Amino acid sequence: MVNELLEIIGIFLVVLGGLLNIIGSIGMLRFPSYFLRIHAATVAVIGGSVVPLVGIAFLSYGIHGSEGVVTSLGALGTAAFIFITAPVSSHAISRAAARMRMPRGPLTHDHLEEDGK
Amino acid sequence: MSLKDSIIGISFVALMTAILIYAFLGYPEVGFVRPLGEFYLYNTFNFNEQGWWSASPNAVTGVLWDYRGYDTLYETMVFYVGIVAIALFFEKESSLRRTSGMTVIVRATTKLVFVFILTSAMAITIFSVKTPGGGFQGGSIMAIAYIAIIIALSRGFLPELRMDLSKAHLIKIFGLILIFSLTVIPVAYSLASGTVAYALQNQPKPWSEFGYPTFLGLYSLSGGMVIPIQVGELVHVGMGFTIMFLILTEREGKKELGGKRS
Amino acid sequence: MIDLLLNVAISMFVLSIVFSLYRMIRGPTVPDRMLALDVISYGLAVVMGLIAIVSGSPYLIVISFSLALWFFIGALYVARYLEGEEIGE
Amino acid sequence: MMELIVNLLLASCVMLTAAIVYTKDLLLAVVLSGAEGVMVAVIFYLLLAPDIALVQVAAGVGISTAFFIVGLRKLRRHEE
Repeated sequence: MVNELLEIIGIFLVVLGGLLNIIGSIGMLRFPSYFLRIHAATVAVIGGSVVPLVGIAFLSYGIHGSEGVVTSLGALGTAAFIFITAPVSSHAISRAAARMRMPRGPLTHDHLEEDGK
Repeated sequence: MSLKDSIIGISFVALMTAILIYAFLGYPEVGFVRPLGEFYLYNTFNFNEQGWWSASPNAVTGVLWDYRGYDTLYETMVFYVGIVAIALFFEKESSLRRTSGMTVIVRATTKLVFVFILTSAMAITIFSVKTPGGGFQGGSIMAIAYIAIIIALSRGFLPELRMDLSKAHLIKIFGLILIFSLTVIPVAYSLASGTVAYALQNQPKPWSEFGYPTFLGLYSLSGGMVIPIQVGELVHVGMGFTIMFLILTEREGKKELGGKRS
Repeated sequence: MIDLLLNVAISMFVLSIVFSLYRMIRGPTVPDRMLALDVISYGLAVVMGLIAIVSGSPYLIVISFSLALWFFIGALYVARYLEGEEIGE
Repeated sequence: MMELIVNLLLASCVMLTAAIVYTKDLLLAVVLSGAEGVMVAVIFYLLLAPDIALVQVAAGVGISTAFFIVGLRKLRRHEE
């Protein structure tokens, strides 16, 4: 009973993550400038990788029982690591991009520019 | 790109394609096992044939330690000699000067992640008997931790972690000595006691008195003394990559490169 | 049911990797491509985890962890390079 | 399913290699070769060689990219 519940939660999270990943990559494809694509990439990374990895942790314990504990713990560790470091790497690259004076796209108000003055 | 370059490139690609197609034609079909592979598969973990088995649940570990032990030893030594050569070329007086590094978000996160990465490197190395992984993989992950510190903080942060160029060399030599002594112990034992034992041999054979697993009571757990030798490989490879990165990121000063070392 | 949904999920990730690959080849500047590589790497890490479940061998998850680790360092170094060139140290 | 993914990854390797050959920006070439290393690692994983995949992730994606960028820092970025 508990295992079936875990399987249902896990497969729901995995499919939800797949949907979010497709939405994010369509945004990567369609958005016109770099600083808009960051938003889509955040959806695709946090929603599309951390959520299904948590789902994989549930699913592995639900399907394989105690043999799946290794996969479960590994998936949870990977999810925690991505959750900590993906925003940091995105921050570093976008800061470098702002220093490079890349085209900002449709922007109404630029706080970084004001801060520099 | 001129015509001559195009002709050279196209002929090179055509040659490589021909070689690959020729190699692919001789590839055996799926399901065919060569006699050597059959020997390894039959003798790695076979309860009915314990005279020759290597008692290792992981076939790669069995092959690497039992049948190709000297190969691994000399691979490690070649790696060591390469690092020493790079160090001799580029080593200047190492200035571990503290600079600001990247932004405060990156610095804080890297400090947070450092211990996490070291722990996972140790885990990959120690559990390498059953999982994929091993000394080289764990060592390269251990090098990630120090490379991240060098990139995100600065080189000058390494003394706060009690790490230095000479100290890294010392730890690396310690790993090499660990591997070497583990391979030599059975020979010394057999010479001292007058019995039969083999170097680089972990399987408990009926005619040999000294085998690592039975000697340590690890008969059913692991395929031999892989864990200490993997730990030696871990510190060796991790410190090797750290030294390479530390030397290569040295800021070039006015002085000319290489050559005269006092 | 679970197997069917797992295959559907793998197909979704592969489709999104194809979309990001277009941005990777096409994208005008280096930060665009690093962003696309970000999405591709973490998507492939999830695909590895799903295949570890489908094939039933529980120890294959180690590689997706290692991939996430190395991508962090690569992104940091490219960012450091881009900033350093602009500052001109 | 597995064959489809392997073929897709091989095709993307070919495309990335063509992009590496034709680009003039050396930093871009390094980034693209890192992406190709990721693809090759996943191919090794799908062909059930996880040890080799770990080595490929460490050496092909991480170490070689970092060393290339360290070398690139001492050279010019754009090829003539």
